[in-house]
Amino acid sequence: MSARKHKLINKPDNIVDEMLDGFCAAYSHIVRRAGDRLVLRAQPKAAGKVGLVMGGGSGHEPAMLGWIGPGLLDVNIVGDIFTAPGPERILAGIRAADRGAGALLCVSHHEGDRLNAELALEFCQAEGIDDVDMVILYDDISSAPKSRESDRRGTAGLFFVWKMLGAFCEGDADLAAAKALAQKVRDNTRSLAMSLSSCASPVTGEVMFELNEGDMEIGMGLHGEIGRGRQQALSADATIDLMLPPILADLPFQAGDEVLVLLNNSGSLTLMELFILYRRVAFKLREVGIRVYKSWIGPYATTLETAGFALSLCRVDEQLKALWDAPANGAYMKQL
Amino acid sequence: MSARKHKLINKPDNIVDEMLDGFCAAYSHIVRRAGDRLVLRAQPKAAGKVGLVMGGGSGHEPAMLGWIGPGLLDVNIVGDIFTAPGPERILAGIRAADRGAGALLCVSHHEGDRLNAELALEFCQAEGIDDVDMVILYDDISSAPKSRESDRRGTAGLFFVWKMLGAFCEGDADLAAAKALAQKVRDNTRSLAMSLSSCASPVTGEVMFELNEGDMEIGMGLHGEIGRGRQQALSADATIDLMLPPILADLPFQAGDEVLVLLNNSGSLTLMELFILYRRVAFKLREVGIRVYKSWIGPYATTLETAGFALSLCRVDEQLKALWDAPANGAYMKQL
Amino acid sequence: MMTIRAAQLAAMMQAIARRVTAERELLNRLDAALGDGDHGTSISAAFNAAAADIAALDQPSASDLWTAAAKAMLNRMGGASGALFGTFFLKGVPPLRGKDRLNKSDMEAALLAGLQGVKARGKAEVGDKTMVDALEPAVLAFAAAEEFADGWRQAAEGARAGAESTRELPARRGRAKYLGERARGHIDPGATTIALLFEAIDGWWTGKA
Amino acid sequence: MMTIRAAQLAAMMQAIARRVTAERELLNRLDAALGDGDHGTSISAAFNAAAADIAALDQPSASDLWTAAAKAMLNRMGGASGALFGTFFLKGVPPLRGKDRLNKSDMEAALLAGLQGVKARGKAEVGDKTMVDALEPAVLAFAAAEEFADGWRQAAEGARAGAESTRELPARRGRAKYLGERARGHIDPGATTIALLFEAIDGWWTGKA
Ligand SMILES: Nc1ncnc2c1ncn2[C@@H]1O[C@H](COP(=O)(O)OP(=O)(O)O)[C@@H](O)[C@H]1O
Ligand SMILES: Nc1ncnc2c1ncn2[C@@H]1O[C@H](COP(=O)(O)OP(=O)(O)O)[C@@H](O)[C@H]1O
Ligand SMILES: [Mg+2]
Ligand SMILES: [Mg+2]
Ligand SMILES: [Mg+2]
Ligand SMILES: [Mg+2]
Repeated sequence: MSARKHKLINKPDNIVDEMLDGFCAAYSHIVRRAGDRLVLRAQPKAAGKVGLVMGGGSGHEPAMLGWIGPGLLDVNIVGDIFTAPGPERILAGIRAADRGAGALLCVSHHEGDRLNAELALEFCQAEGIDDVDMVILYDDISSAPKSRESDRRGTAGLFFVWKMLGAFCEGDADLAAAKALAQKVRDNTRSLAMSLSSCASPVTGEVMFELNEGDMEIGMGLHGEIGRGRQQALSADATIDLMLPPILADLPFQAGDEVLVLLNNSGSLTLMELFILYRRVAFKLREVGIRVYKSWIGPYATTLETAGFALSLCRVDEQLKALWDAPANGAYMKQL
Repeated sequence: MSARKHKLINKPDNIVDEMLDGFCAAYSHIVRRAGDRLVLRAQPKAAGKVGLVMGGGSGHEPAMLGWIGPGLLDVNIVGDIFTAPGPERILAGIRAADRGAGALLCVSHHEGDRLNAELALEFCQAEGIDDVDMVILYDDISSAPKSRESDRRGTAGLFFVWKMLGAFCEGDADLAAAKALAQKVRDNTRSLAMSLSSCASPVTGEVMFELNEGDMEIGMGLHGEIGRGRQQALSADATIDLMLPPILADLPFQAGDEVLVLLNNSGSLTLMELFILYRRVAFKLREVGIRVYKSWIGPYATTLETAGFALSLCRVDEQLKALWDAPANGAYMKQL
Repeated sequence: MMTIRAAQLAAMMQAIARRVTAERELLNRLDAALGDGDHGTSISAAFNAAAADIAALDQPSASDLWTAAAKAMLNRMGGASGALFGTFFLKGVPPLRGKDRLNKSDMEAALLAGLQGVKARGKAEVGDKTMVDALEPAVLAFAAAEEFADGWRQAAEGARAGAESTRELPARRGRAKYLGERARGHIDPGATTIALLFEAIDGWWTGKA
Repeated sequence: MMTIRAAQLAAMMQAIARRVTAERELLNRLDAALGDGDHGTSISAAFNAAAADIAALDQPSASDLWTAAAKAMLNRMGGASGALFGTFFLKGVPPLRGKDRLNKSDMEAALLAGLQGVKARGKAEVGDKTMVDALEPAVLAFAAAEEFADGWRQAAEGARAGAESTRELPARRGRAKYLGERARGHIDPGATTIALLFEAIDGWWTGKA
């Protein structure tokens, strides 16, 4: 299957800036643009609360732009497509997020994001900014075996961290508590992605990788990196039956556990298909005695127009459930 | 460009039922399934308020399933893909929506929807149900000239009706007032769609129509019906410059007007592209002195995995703005 | 004079179901050019449902049978053609009520009532590029004939000619109407179904009469 | 003994920018096989930005120039290679500070500090299928040579051989590491960039020396 190559853009060089112009114009009641591609809350959170900063490449919309707002994150530093922003811009983001209680730099684990975050923290040190810390987040079970969790990539399941950490930092948590909460959610989250198609870079015009019509790739990265295995595409039920067991076995999720479920649309899968997939997830979880607390189905962290999805589970306790249900008002994540 | 033909489904015959199973399982705190493919609010609205019923084919998800809930609609009668449900099922929907103040049957104007709605109202009459009325809704300027508005099709812009009518019917409006409000929103709404690709029916496996890579079709119907004109695909700005003027001229929208804007993703366009498109819309509206009150950008009423979008404008006054801002809690439409 | 028993009507309905099922892909293709490409799928599903529902009835009268067909069209097909085919059968029920065996004028009355119902419901006239372009000539030809055999044959011919006549018309009803002039050059799928339907009845009649 | 003036370093940077720009598609293709297909686009954008920023400096010293290159890499490139190329230049700044003309051991010190910075930052060793596979042999070859001309030539050869050596390795760092064994058979794009970079310097040197 050939990917769509004509994109509704103007000049490839302007994509990110024009996207930010449009996004910030449409949602000016929620966000505002500042400095060098920073997206901030339109109204900053109250003084004395920990600021949450997240840098990352674009091409994943609505992530992370859509999750800036009350009950969610404070600052997003927007990189080029699939490219982590550099350290000086991260530093600017950290400054913008600080409301007197320091800032937590959240890093979705990829080499580029981690390296630039480390550099940014060194720059902070050099400038005497010391109430800043960083937390590395990952969830993708396909990217490293169980004993090497910290080598894994960050993918769609980090959604759970953003939501709950965002709610947590509306309260009186300090920096250490915020970091611990992020780690807690991360350590209870597991994800696995698949794809039926690749996407074409709007910059280079090239598809990320070739995938024949009728094949599927399991273990896709969030930037369209090819995964670990290719095989014939299966039915919805068979796909879930293939993907859910390794996720369950990894944590492991067990009978009696309560979980949040995310079925993330990588781009151009239909909601119709995602609902059919979800049906099987719900059935299989019931079968093994795992209770679903709440579920989200839709495009949260996309990979341009990739036709695929990620399945993410997060084990929750009473604290996390309350944080999940707390109000949120980002442009693309709302909780009443 | 070839459409993706492998769908993540099980049996084509089961698509709609399995989709409903999945949707209702995922959002059981908001909706429940009843009877023959009815989707109802999990908690019905208070007695004495007008019930809002909407039937329609599937393939447009999150429409209409996602807009059942507090502040929105009460009952959705789900048809086969792109196929209006029959009159007996509509009748069941009307019964389910009636909370003692009657029910308004909302019809997105298409031959099938209108014919079945008329039959359903005749069935109501035959059964002595008389506190029911119907309103025909349309917004697509490509489907009939200005003097023949009532021949036009209903497309993504009806989103404005669902939201504001839903808010209105949380209050004490009677059936006649509800119908008048729906007409008011409709008469202030105009839409136009375009597409870069067709979609493949998950039932027949066939693409709806052939569209060459690099071409675009203006005036697409919501079911992937081919529109009125085909031409070479343009840049984002040029596409908006082509589509916005006829929309503005049609109502007409004028300097000093205040509008809501919807950029609806038909399926597989990226949000990145939609934000870039929106940037131009905002710029052009500012240029002619039309003020944007609020905007929505995303997949609201889709046409399976079509790569295209609809641009809809709705002129608002103080009443409509207040209705727009009223809380809503559907699975796919939330307003805090 | 020849009459038709209800049990025979059930066989007739099966013959129709077989025929539209055999031509499902053709009808989808025709609808893809003018509409949303599902006409064959939905029409065959509906007629198969009608045939099955009828087969499940216990000693049905002709009007029971017509009612079952109407319900299958309305509930299992949906869409424009569900409403229209449903109306066609629904309006045929009163003339058939209380009849045990149908003579030609009973059948004529049912078909004429159905035709009128379809035209009233859909507001289409001959020349609007819809099923009416095939249905009206078919029903009128049936009515004009002396007896069943001749009636079915001429109805089938009239329907086919009517369906063919839609090819060069612009569309004025249904989804296709938004195509206007772009609809020229394509035969209407609903009219084609009507032709298949009367051809199936004719074949069934000659195969057994 | 031969020395390099800052103004010459600016020309060197332009030679590098031209070379990576010419090979942008190749580098994208290499990255498409192992990563996200953008290496050529981002590396050429960054080196062009560096060349332009440097050209805009008023009478820069060698360390100003190295600092500007670092900033261009860090801010205009982003990603893993932005951080690593940025670190390479950043760590080279202290050894160059206060120098007006660079002799070979000044350059050697800057390159060695850069190499160490890259290895410390990225935690990659030779054999991990990264730019280090080309950078380490290049810098060591330069250091081992007697003078510039020989140093650049042997650095270019060492870098190219190092880049080629990545072909049969599994990946252990960067995006490619998740491919593991599937990475075999593809040359690392970052290592290729290092080869292009030293080849460009070598060409610039021989073209002018
Ligand atoms: N108003 C109408 N009057 C008569 N026939 C109509 C009308 N509208 C549509 N039709 C018929 O319905 C056919 C389309 O049926 P179908 O594809 O099953 O419905 P839908 O358009 O809802 O998908 C058309 O080919 C046409 O013959
Ligand atoms: N930890 C690391 N140490 C050294 N080099 C690395 C490391 N991670 C990545 N690289 C280099 O970066 C190159 C990829 O660069 P690029 O494509 O620009 O970055 P990204 O992976 O962020 O898109 C790889 O080919 C490799 O040579
Ligand atoms: Mg990259
Ligand atoms: Mg249809
Ligand atoms: Mg159709
Ligand atoms: Mg890359």
